[in-house]
Amino acid sequence: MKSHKLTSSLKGLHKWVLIAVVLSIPFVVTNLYYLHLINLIGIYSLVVIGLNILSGYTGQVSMGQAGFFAVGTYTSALLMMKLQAPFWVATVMAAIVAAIFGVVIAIPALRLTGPYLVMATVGFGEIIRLVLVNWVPVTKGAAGLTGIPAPSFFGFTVFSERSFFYLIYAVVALGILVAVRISRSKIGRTFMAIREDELAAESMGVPTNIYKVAAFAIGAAYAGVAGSIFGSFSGVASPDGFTFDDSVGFLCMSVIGGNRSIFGALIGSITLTLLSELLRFMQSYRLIVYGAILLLTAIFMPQGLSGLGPILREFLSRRKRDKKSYDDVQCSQRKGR
Amino acid sequence: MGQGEPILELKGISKRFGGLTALEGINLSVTPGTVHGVIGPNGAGKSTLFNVITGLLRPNSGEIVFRGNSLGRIPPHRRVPLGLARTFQNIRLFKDMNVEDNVLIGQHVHTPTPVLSIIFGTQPATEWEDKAKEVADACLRKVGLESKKSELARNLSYGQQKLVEFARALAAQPELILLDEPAAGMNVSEKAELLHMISTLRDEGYTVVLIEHDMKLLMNVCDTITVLNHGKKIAEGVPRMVRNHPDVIAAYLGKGGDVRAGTC
Amino acid sequence: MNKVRKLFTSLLILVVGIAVILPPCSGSSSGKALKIGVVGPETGGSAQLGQSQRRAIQMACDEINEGKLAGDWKLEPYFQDDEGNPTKAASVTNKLLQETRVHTIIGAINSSCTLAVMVHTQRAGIPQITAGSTGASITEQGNKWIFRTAVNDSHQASALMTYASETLNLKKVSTFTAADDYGQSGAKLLKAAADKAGIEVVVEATYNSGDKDFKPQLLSMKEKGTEAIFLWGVYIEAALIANQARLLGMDCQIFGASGMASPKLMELGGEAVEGMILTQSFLPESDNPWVQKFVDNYKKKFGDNPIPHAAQAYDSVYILADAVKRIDTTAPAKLRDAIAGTSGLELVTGSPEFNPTGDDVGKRVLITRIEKGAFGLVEAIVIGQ
Amino acid sequence: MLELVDVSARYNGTQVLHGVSLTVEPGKITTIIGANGAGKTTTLKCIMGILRPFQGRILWHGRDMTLLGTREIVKSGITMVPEGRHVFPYMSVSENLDMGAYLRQDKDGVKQDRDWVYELFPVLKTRRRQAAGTLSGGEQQMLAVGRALMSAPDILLMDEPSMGLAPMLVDEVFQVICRIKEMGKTVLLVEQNAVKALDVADKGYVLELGTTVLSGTGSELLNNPDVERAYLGV
Amino acid sequence: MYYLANGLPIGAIYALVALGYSLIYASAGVLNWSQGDMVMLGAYIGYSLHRLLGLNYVLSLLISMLVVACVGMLVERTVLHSLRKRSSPSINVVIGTLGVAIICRNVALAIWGPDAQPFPSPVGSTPINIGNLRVLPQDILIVALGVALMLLLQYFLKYTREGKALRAVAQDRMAASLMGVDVGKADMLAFAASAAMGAAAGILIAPLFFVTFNMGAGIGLKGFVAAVVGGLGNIPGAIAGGFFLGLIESLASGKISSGYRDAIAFSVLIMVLWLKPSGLFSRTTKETV
Repeated sequence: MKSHKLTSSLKGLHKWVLIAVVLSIPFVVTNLYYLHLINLIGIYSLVVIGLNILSGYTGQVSMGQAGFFAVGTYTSALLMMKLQAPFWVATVMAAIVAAIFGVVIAIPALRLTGPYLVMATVGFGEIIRLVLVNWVPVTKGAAGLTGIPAPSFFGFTVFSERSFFYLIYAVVALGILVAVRISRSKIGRTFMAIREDELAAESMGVPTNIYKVAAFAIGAAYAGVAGSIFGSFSGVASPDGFTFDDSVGFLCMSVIGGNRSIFGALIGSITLTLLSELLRFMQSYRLIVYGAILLLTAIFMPQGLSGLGPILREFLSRRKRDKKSYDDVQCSQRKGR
Repeated sequence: MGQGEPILELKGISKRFGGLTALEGINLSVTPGTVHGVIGPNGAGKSTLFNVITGLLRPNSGEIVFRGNSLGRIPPHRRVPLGLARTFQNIRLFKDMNVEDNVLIGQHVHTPTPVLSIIFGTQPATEWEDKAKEVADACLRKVGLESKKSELARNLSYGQQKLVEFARALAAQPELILLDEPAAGMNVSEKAELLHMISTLRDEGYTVVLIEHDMKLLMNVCDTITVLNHGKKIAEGVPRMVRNHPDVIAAYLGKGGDVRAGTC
Repeated sequence: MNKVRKLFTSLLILVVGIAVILPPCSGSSSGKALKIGVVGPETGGSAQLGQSQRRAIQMACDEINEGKLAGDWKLEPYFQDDEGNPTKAASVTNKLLQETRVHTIIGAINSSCTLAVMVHTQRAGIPQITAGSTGASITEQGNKWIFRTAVNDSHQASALMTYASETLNLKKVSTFTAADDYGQSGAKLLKAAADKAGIEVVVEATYNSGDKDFKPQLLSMKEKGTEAIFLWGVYIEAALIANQARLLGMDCQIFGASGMASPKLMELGGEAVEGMILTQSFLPESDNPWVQKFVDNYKKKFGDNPIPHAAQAYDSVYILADAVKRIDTTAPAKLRDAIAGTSGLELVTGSPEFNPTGDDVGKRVLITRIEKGAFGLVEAIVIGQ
Repeated sequence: MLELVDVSARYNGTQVLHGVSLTVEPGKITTIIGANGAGKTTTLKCIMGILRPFQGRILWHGRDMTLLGTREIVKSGITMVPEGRHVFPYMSVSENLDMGAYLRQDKDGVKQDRDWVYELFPVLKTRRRQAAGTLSGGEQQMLAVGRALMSAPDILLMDEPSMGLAPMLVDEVFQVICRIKEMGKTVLLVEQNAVKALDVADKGYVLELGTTVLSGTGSELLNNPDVERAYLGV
Repeated sequence: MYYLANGLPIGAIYALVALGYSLIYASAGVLNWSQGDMVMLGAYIGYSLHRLLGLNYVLSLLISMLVVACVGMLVERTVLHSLRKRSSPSINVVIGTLGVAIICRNVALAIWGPDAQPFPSPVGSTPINIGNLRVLPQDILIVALGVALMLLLQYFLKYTREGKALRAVAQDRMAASLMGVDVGKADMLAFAASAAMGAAAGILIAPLFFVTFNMGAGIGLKGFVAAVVGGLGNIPGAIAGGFFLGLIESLASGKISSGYRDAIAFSVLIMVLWLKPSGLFSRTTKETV
């Protein structure tokens, strides 16, 4: 009993240590370039969490996630620039508008599976980008929006990389918390059931259409929030940042990190963002290496990097078990004697 | 609903796939609180019948009445809250989910989805989740798989997977359970267990319709048996009667009457 | 197979590990060094612009260091690839500013990237010169840290329209521009310049970069009786458009801007681009000694004729060298003021002089015509006059 | 000539065969009967190399075939008519037959066999240009058998050839099986239709829960009350 | 009529690329996202042979198709085969082939540089008047050679032993292996044939649109769209889908708006999919329980 209490308080301690470590990052990482990357990773991981809920949990592969990201960025930026809306209002609106777009694309997508669904989402992403390019009076066309205001709360403006770090990771923490709650709730369970066997789920009383639309809405809302922060973070937004390649990049993060886990999103965005930056020393060969790493990861780690977690855990526990069974053997031998 | 009134009634159900007639003018009525068997050789249209009843397939003609209401074009998922649940011939579990989660999906229509509470992690969501888990555990206990509840469904043996499917159907708290070949692939002791479970269900007031090939099981558990062959109903009655019905023996065992298939 | 997997896993962990552990490696500069960060697209759709910029800057730095043209100062260029993506551009700018601790930045080329870079150079208070972005909006931000050695599109547009109306006496023209930042700003400026010059724009068509078929738009221009087509985009599409216009039997005058001024235009366009009129800041065939020296060296080193982007990038380095030589410090504010005060230099693309918004008004705008597969000078205009 | 010794196999992680042993003699019809899920189809899949048994041996003319691939097994003279027919739906009847002869190099022999198949199933000849997917169930079954015969096999494995067919067609199928035997081929027949199967078979095995529980000549088994009990579970 | 003449050549190119997607999807059941880069590789190899080594056009075309077919087989072995051995989810094939695409594109950039390369048409560039239409000889060559290649592929699939085996694998993998077909080899063949089709498309359009290292991205995406519209895995459907897309594009940019052309095309396609979830020309198969 006592030891149980101890371990649970230790577990609690774990959490606090983690929080402390995260909070201290901006003071340890004084190089603002790295902090900038860390901030970008946070934004990307929000997008990828949404994608994981949509693709990993519900099984609807989307190659148009950059479209939702763009909708979020532009909605929030335009609200702040044209209507002087406060940042948090703009962010909530970005989430809502992106979710509405999610529903709009989900409805024709309901009847689609596999490559047909992929095509529809690719098409959606491209349509969004082309509208951003061509709807010049509102979106300023291909040059994009400049001078997107920095977020400010109660007169305190989030401007530096460091303050952005706290803003972004507060939202990421919140996003992870909500995503974990959803994924461990009835909703998440139902999403997975649809992924595993849509027909069986339907037969057990699950209104699969509603849940599929909901998954799109949630996935889009995450991208929307991320987009809103991204706009303020970079100060500029142009269609060049929301291309098919970007959608593909998000999908790669999702799969490489492990799309069936919320933390996989974090792992994926960290890995691919760092990888593409770290390979810079190779100059023009770096994308070749990057492609090769994508290829090899897809081949050798079918569950993504987060799939390594259980393997590691199993490895550790097997060692424990081996030790235990060894003890058992000793025991029984002794008994036998 | 009076005792004598059927819980499920099929009136002149026909179903065609392209040129093939899978079901032809099937009439069927199931008395509440009984175990009703459906037998027939492979390809006789048994699974099609189940799919029509649960709404996965729409019949070309005919009407299905369940507890006094015509089911019409009600989609499959809305038939579950009316009191219908099923299992599948080739197990359709959610394989990458654990056993308990599989059973929890069965309860989908009986638990609310407190979206806001889930997002904010407040009490109602956790309370509902705990309640649902209690019910799921009870269902698993009924099939004797409580100890396996945190294993992935794909890691169970064939027979155990069948039982999980059974528990999942039970979790939907149905009035009528449709079991599609529950005993297939089970070993003798598992079958005995299944037999016992089905009888218990009947005693608890459930109505069961089952497709099965294992005659021993059927004979021991069924109150009524309907025999299908080539999409038509060829016999119906108490097991003993059906067992000795010449048409049934001919159809089911493959005796082609007088016409012998040629001699070699 | 498990072995391969393990090996691969450990390799991946190793790579990430090394990268995390490796301290931010700052350049090993000793003595008086001016570190120049260079941002441009070396891969992706506009790779050829970024790679030309890189070559020219490397060449200029080598020349200056060898000839001690910046006094005691050595120029050290640090190149980063932005892939034509603004998010990447912002990241690499941060890398240059924070890790390499550059004193100034040359870049980027796509206007959207340049705008993203500007956010960070302004925050850090570091002077930035763009040698490739011509979009008018760049110098309209009220950002005092940005300078431009490319020719502001508005100067090019008005030069072209003036020439069309005054010399060629054209009345009805069409614009045909890329639906990217470059083309969209060009379209706006062309329209404004046409209104000023009293020319009617009958069709304003656009195309998406990567398009291959321009005949539908060309047909509608033909129907409206257009006398000239003004293109704003890059050479690939310009060559295609010229080809397809000839195919449709249109023999109207074609105009273009500096973005497509490349020897490749003639190579790809062949007969079809013959007679086309373009503005540019630089002609490899010019008899100006600066130009000839630059072109000779460039050709010797890389085997190709340089494109205007290269010339502008090359000049930008000389402007920086001159500035640092004059003030003998790399303090950013002083460096900025020194660049702003540039005057009296004779460079490849003119004699640079910056106006208050950062545009180089000492630049020559050359109106050129393609004759027998080469650019021929028609008229040279100095912007400031 | 074909011998299974204590073959055990798993399917999707569950063990389906628990030591199946049987012998097929040349020129005879051997049948495996048993209830659904007894492991009949799995046994055939093991013979064809589609599934790899984790225990036991499969001998063909005394040669161990257990670890060979399907292609080698077909080459050595074993062919299977799969359950559910599996004709190539968008290929014509004659193309389907060509596919049966995929591994054969003797053009004349192929032509001869094709004529023979058309003679055996005249309906196939009249429909030879039609896409196989448009044939009726019975015709598709004929095509599947004809296609298998085109590989000039020494032994033909047939998986539930009567399934889903009208009674009249069922009889026809069994007549065809007899004719195939008359041509000197060996047949291993898996059937649910126990009476019909035992009627034509020279030898039968009863499979229950992945093991062979009974064996004997066709008529012996047909008249053995234990068979009915084992098979029907009554 | 004009739009028809205009849409045909580009439609033929899309059809060739779409054929590649469909062929691979039919036989192996996966999407190969490096298909567009096979087009690019084909064009570059053709360019090197024709322009730099001075080989004639037809010979360059054939050699280039051969080389790229080998690349296709390599892709099959490295990506599909390894993934199948591990029974990985199909999304990993997507990521793997995307990796291949990135590698191809940047290897090409490293070898041939960032500039667009001209590729003179073997049939000259003087427009021909047909009625009141002016067309380039290369347009005619594209349609003629494209259709010839499609016919050749059809002939291969219909009348040769290996071709029939490939169709058999596409229709019923299990039954095909029971006939003694080596399904692994059939996959390789499908990848090789698809890559060769892509390479041909690359060399055919090179004289019109030049050769660039990133030309594969756009054409690849459009070819995918065409294949989906035609119903993935359906060979005649892919051809029809290619021409259909070519015409739609020609019409959309001529009649509506050039800037929104692709947006319109994609919207139409999403609508088409909504009404017919497995493509316009699909052969429907129903899932049964």
